[in-house]
Amino acid sequence: MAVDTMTASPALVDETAPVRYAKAGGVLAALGLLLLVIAFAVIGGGDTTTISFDRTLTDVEWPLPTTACVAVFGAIAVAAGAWMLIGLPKRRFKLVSGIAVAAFVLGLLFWAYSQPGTVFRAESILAGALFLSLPYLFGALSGVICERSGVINIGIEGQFLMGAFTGVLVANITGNVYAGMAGAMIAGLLSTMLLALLATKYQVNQVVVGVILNLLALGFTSFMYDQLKKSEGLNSAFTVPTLSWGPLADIPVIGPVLFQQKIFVYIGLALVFVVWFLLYRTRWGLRTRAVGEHPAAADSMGVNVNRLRYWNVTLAGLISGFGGAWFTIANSLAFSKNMTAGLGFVALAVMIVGRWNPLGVLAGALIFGFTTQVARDLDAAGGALVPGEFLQMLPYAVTLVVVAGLIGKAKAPAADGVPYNPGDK
Amino acid sequence: MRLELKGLTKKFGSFTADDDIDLVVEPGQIHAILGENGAGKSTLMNMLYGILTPTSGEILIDEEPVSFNGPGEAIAAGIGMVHQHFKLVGPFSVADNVQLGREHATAGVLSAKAARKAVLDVSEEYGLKLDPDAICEDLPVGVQQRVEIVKALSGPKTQLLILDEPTAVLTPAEITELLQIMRNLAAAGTSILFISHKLKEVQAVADTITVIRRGKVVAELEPTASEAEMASAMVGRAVTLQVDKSPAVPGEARLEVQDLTVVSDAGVKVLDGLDLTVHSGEIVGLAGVEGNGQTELARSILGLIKPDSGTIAIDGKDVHGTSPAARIHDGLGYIPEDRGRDGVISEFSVAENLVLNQYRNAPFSRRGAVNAGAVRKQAVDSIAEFDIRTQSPDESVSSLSGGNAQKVIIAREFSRPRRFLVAAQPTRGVDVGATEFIHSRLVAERDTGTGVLLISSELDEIYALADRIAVIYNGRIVGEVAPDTPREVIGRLMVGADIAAADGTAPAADADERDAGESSIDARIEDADDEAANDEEANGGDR
Amino acid sequence: MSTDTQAPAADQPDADETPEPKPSFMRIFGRYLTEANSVMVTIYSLLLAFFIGGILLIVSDEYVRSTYTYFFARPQDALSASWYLVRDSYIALFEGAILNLNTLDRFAAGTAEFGDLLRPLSETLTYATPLIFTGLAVGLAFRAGLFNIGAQGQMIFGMLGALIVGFALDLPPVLHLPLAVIAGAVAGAAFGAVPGVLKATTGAHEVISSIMLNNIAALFLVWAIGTDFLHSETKTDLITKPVDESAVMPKLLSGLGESLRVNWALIVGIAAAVFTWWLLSRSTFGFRIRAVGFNEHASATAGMRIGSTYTTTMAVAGGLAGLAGAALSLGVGSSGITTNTALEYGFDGITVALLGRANPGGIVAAALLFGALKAGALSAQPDVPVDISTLLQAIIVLFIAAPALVKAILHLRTPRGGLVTLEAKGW
Amino acid sequence: ACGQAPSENGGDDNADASFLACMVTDSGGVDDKSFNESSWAGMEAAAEENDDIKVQVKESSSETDYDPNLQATVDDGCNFVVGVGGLMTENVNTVATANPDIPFATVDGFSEVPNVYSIQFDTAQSAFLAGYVAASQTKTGKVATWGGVNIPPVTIFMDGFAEGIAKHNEDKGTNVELLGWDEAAQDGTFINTFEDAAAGKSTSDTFITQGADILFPVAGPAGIGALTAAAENDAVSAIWVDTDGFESTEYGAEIITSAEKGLATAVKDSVLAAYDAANGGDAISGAYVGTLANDGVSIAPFHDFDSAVSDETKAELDALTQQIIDGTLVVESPSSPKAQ
Ligand SMILES: Nc1ncnc2c1ncn2[C@@H]1O[C@H](COP(=O)(O)OP(=O)(O)OP(=O)(O)O)[C@@H](O)[C@H]1O
Ligand SMILES: Nc1ncnc2c1ncn2[C@@H]1O[C@H](COP(=O)(O)OP(=O)(O)OP(=O)(O)O)[C@@H](O)[C@H]1O
Ligand SMILES: [Mg+2]
Ligand SMILES: [Mg+2]
Repeated sequence: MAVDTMTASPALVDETAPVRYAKAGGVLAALGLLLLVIAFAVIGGGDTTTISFDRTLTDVEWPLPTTACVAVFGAIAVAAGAWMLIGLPKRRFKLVSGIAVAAFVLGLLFWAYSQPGTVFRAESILAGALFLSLPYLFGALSGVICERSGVINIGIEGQFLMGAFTGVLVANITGNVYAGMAGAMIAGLLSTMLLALLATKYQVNQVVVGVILNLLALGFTSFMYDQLKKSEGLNSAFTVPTLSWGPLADIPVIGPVLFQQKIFVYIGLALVFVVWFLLYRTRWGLRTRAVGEHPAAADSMGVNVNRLRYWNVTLAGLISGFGGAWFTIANSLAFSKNMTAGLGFVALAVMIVGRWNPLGVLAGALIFGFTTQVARDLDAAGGALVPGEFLQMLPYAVTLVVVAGLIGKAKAPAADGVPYNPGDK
Repeated sequence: MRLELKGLTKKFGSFTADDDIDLVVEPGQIHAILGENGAGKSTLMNMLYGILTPTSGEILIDEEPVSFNGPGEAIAAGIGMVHQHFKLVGPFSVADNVQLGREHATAGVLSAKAARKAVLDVSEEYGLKLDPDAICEDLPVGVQQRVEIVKALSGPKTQLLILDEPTAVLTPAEITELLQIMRNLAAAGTSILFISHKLKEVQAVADTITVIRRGKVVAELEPTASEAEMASAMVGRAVTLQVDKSPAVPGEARLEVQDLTVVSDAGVKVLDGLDLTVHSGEIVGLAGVEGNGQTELARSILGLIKPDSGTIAIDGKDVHGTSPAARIHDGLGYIPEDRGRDGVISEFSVAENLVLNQYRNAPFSRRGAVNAGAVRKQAVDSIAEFDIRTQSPDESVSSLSGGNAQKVIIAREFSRPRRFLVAAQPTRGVDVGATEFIHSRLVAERDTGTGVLLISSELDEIYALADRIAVIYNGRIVGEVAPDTPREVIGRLMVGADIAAADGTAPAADADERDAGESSIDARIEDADDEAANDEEANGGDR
Repeated sequence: MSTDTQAPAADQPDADETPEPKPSFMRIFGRYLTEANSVMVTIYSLLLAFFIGGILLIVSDEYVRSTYTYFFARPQDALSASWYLVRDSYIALFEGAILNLNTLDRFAAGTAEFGDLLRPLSETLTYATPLIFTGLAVGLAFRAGLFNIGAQGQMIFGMLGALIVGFALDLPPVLHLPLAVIAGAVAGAAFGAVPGVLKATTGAHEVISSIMLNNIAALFLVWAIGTDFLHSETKTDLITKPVDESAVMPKLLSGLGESLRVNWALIVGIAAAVFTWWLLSRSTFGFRIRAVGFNEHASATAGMRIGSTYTTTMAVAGGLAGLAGAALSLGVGSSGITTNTALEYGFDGITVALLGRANPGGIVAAALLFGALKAGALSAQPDVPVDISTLLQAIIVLFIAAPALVKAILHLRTPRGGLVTLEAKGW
Repeated sequence: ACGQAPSENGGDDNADASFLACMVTDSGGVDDKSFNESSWAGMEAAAEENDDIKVQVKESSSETDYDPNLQATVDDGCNFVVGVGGLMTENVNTVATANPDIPFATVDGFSEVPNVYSIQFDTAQSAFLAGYVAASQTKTGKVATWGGVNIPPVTIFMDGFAEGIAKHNEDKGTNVELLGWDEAAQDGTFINTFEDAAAGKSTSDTFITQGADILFPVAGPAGIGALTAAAENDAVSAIWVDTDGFESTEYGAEIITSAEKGLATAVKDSVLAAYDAANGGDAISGAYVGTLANDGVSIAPFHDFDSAVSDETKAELDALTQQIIDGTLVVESPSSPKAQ
């Protein structure tokens, strides 16, 4: 080994040496086998799965033999599982498990879309999935900033509600939908500011504050909703236009998915990269992560822990508040009581699935958006293999499988949720 | 920098941690602070470094009174501190840890290159070798300590360096290295405040010594003072530093480890075919640089880790597949190395901690309920027997000093029948008085016929207690030697030399051994210098 | 030098105690009132919450608001209107939750029966009952360091379990009711154990898994109610069959009036609280729960099995939440359950557990308070907006959770032991 | 609060009124854009018409709130109590039996208790006409319906809608396909909530991508999601339920027509009748079933779509209405009121 002496123990971990992943490998191999069984025992030989690019190449449809396709996906998953059981290089693990999960999901999709009357409208489904992933994305990104700074933000649901409500209200008052979006952000900011204040200055348990803020936001918006109804035109729906990027929008698949969406989509995607860059490439990010991992270390280097936490949490509210505007403005809806329907909590799950990393959060949010969209599509297509309620469980079930089977113990920032009390100052 | 403290006092509520402390550190002076656990040393340093605000009193730097509102200001004033408890962000790289708080950034965007270079510059300058890209939590504690020192020396010119127990986790070679660095720094004009419980180090390096007891300065000593003098000044009574022990009378095997292999989650063999036997009535000292598999061995014996291959027999019985609870029940005693994490539940009371691994046994439990009376009685007895300084059995362990918390663990393990004991770092961070007590208990334990595996990174402790010394390196026992084997031989084994090569140096080592016997710290440091050279190889070696 | 065995802290002179040699009782009492101890913080939190609630009431009332438009011309109008509004609103809440003064008059006049007087209390207890169980379910898990956000789903399964035994078996009451209750607990426990098992075996975080399981349970309930097995034979709405008479929770005060709905589920709830208290503070299992909750590493080192502790604790918590479900489907929902029967009792359990500081006694008290707010709000509508009750709950817990805030607002003194804050672990 | 508007509107306006009419909502609250809201509108209309009537409402969050709410109306001295929702019928019966002097009404439920007046609607009839319109207006040959929850008050609309489409296909030889509801299987697409308009929107979008150009949401407020989806797609329009969506929503421009259920009128009439009874008139009793014949159900005017709907279609609708009224055409749904 290298003589560069003190590098010491990291050299212990050989990234290329094969490592056995018994649990994940077993799960994936089993899932693959399940697909194979389905392919040959359940699916009829003559079944086809039809795929269409419904927005660009509207005339073309591809009927594919279901059995063969599902079998191939099954085989891929089995192979990946087997590789993990034998042992594969550590740095390949993520890639291989990603491929295997994707193969499994595709296999199920091919099966589901082999029912008569169903067509996998790839472009609409993917575009819809991206749009549906947004609330999770905004909520989870806000959570990432808070929790990277060591403050648990369980109040995302409440910030959503405040944002959704205020967004519509401000848009109505000003008559400008963009002012509404700004209003939603400010509302999110104000509600996280309360969290920040209680969590830093008053050292209140953060989980407790989050639960309370949710309750407070629910009570407040419901109450105000009733107040608003007394006056006309304070809770009317506002819409943002869908941006179409000219000829780019006609590119198959990519066009409808990426170049024909509402501004929320672009802001969401941009935020993922902005937050990632800020966290990992800037002074602010370094200090933020330090404060979330080991506040005493940051403090001992002259970083004002509670002040940084305070401002980070407060600013994260801009994002979750904006996520609230998705419910109303992006969906062209007026506010209604409890309209966020628990998605703020799911966003928390997405944050954990994404391992407190903006890129992971994007992946997690997309999984949710995609499964939700597919479930709705299949339910709407009728003749589903399973009752609609079970289809609607799909996103939650998928998350359970992903979290339990593959991700396992996600490691939160070490000081997440621990109030920092610097001596007695 | 000349530092002067005038009447510095710190109260926590009604408790006075530091009481009217006067102290002067001259430029270029190495000023050692001695004191029992909880004497108020760290509190004093934290006030100097701006982490705590003094209740009253003055801090003068170069005759100017200062008051720091946070460590940032202390750093700016030229004070650097290595904390007793590491202040490293685990998942960060070395470079990021060093630049935290004074980042190399343009317009807020970090420059990884500049940060890396800054670390390399400092390591070059002081001979503290570090890989700036290594992730801190993956580094052995010794290297982490080095990162702390580099941190303290980076940034604005450090004129006063505070070292709060920097040597507690270092190997002898690393200690020698550190002491040399301190001397160099002092020679270059840096003032140093140095806290340690290891009196030899203090003798070796300090220019002057201040002893604190219960928050008050009780003595100013010269470095020529004997260890016994220092120790009695610290605890306020005479202390015997020598452990009295008769020759061991080993009996049947109590621990037999054969071909034990443990593969870590990351896929690395942390234990690699380890063989070890401990008999009743003997203390086997397991020497080795930390991170060579000691932790995994201890945890495997307890049953917290399932070995990938090999067998462990305790008291002649293969324990494969039995739970830790069953092993504990069958007479396995276990003193974990990380007291706060594995040893005690700090929110629990002293009494509860004393029955933590026996609460289900009679008389502490009756038909599914905890028998509070029995628990309390046990606590009262243990507190008296083990001299645990607590206000009541119901006080939570979090309010005990480290040494007393350790006594709770000792008391718990020693107050029930046991056949075999694993004692990992039993006196880490514990003051001399408590160390003396724990050592004598360990020997007494051996004398009742228990087999003891003593895992310690302090060779002094191993020499003081062990009847036989096994050296672990890279997850393997690389040599088993008699307790009179010279330090140098063990030192070489610890860094991976094979036993023959280590023995080859025996004649030279004999001489050293005589020196060591006379407690000549300088001689020790000389021979440790040799080890340092080997140690570097060890760290770089492919384990 | 002599050996001194006393703890260092013991011989420190106590700075605070020296000046007042013999404080009078009034002095001590006055001091107590102005101190941020946990009793006073609770009282002040309630007062502050009602104060803020009062402001909201004023703001929400069109007429009172209008009096403020000419506040500077005739302030007495605005002030008296505000006072009457707030007073009447809180009296209405009180009447709905504790004692209806009208009924009292009627009782005095002989036109109402004693049972009528008890009705508000009976409603309070009725609404408090499920909250006792779900509060315990969350609180118990808190003590093991687990955040059981899944009480809602566990309760739904408990509801279904009790319901199925309640209508599908034909048994004498002495057997039927207990069996149905047990079925509810078992169903809740089985569902609650899932996040525990997942955490123990794969490390999956219980917060994620229980959020997912809540959603799954809610959807499962919709589906289940629609199945032929469960769906009501007489009604077309989405409602299940009723449970048999032999499995219905008998009313506690049926002798005093039919409309007194409070039933034996309350007794079961109090028994569950006592059991939980015993479990946590007296049993060896509770010792293990608390040990693991504080420090799982040290617990593992002491031979406790962490995974099994998580699983068992979650199962017991799920069982408690399942009892909440049984209380509903065998009690107020015995004529058939719908997708709404479970309301948000599971989520409210989180707030109750926090307010009760994860202590069984505190949880019962908190459940009673929330039950009173619910019953009061229900009965006080339409004069008092229903959402006021949610807001009041949130504000009360907010202040109780943040004693430092109450202390700062009211300039209270720090008590000797320091401020008592709520405990709950994060991730 | 608006839900509690009576204290301001009904209550304050007619503060000295002698007759107090009370309503207890089903879960969902008084602003559910569905039967609670319509019933309340009827209550308010009655107060509007007669100064001697004041009205108030109590909201239920679940069926466990029915009893205390009904009891509270009795305690408050209400002179007439309307319980909304078939689920409440039994509870209304119990309270009514205990208070034989007070008249009660149950909306969407049938009761045999003498002092309980039943108000029911055969909305399959109006939905039938709506389905016929939809089939005549679709360009893509696909129309879609989806529901809040699979319960009779919802599926009765879907059944009628499906039959209307089938009638059009049969009479006019078209081949219009209905997505989202299988009448024979009594199963279809439900979002399992009446509140989540965002879910309604995305379900609607899904149907649109599947080719539907007319949406028929039967989901209370969540149905707004279909209207916004229609608003965002030029070629897509919608048909509303319960009330005339042109009046009650902001999306009049998207709404071809509405399958109306004359709840408000029926409730208003019942309140007025109860008032008369209290002042010496005949006691109200028995059961009311709203049909096309008694104008209890109807389809709303076409408003903006008036020119889009051909005169031929309008004539056919009139004829169909007549056939239904005189019984030559029977629109049947398993969920139709089974009263009498
Ligand atoms: N923040 C605090 N609040 C209350 N008491 C404290 C606090 N910090 C330290 N103490 C107490 O002050 C005393 C001095 O602690 P300090 O850490 O300074 O001891 P020390 O001399 O450094 O001991 P050791 O050798 O174990 O490191 C101890 O009794 C400790 O319990
Ligand atoms: N106090 C004890 N004395 C002897 N053996 C014990 C003791 N405690 C545990 N064991 C042993 O440890 C193993 C684990 O048993 P234990 O009774 O602790 O299970 P547990 O953790 O209580 O399980 P569960 O939580 O499922 O009830 C058993 O083999 C048992 O014999
Ligand atoms: Mg210290
Ligand atoms: Mg349109």
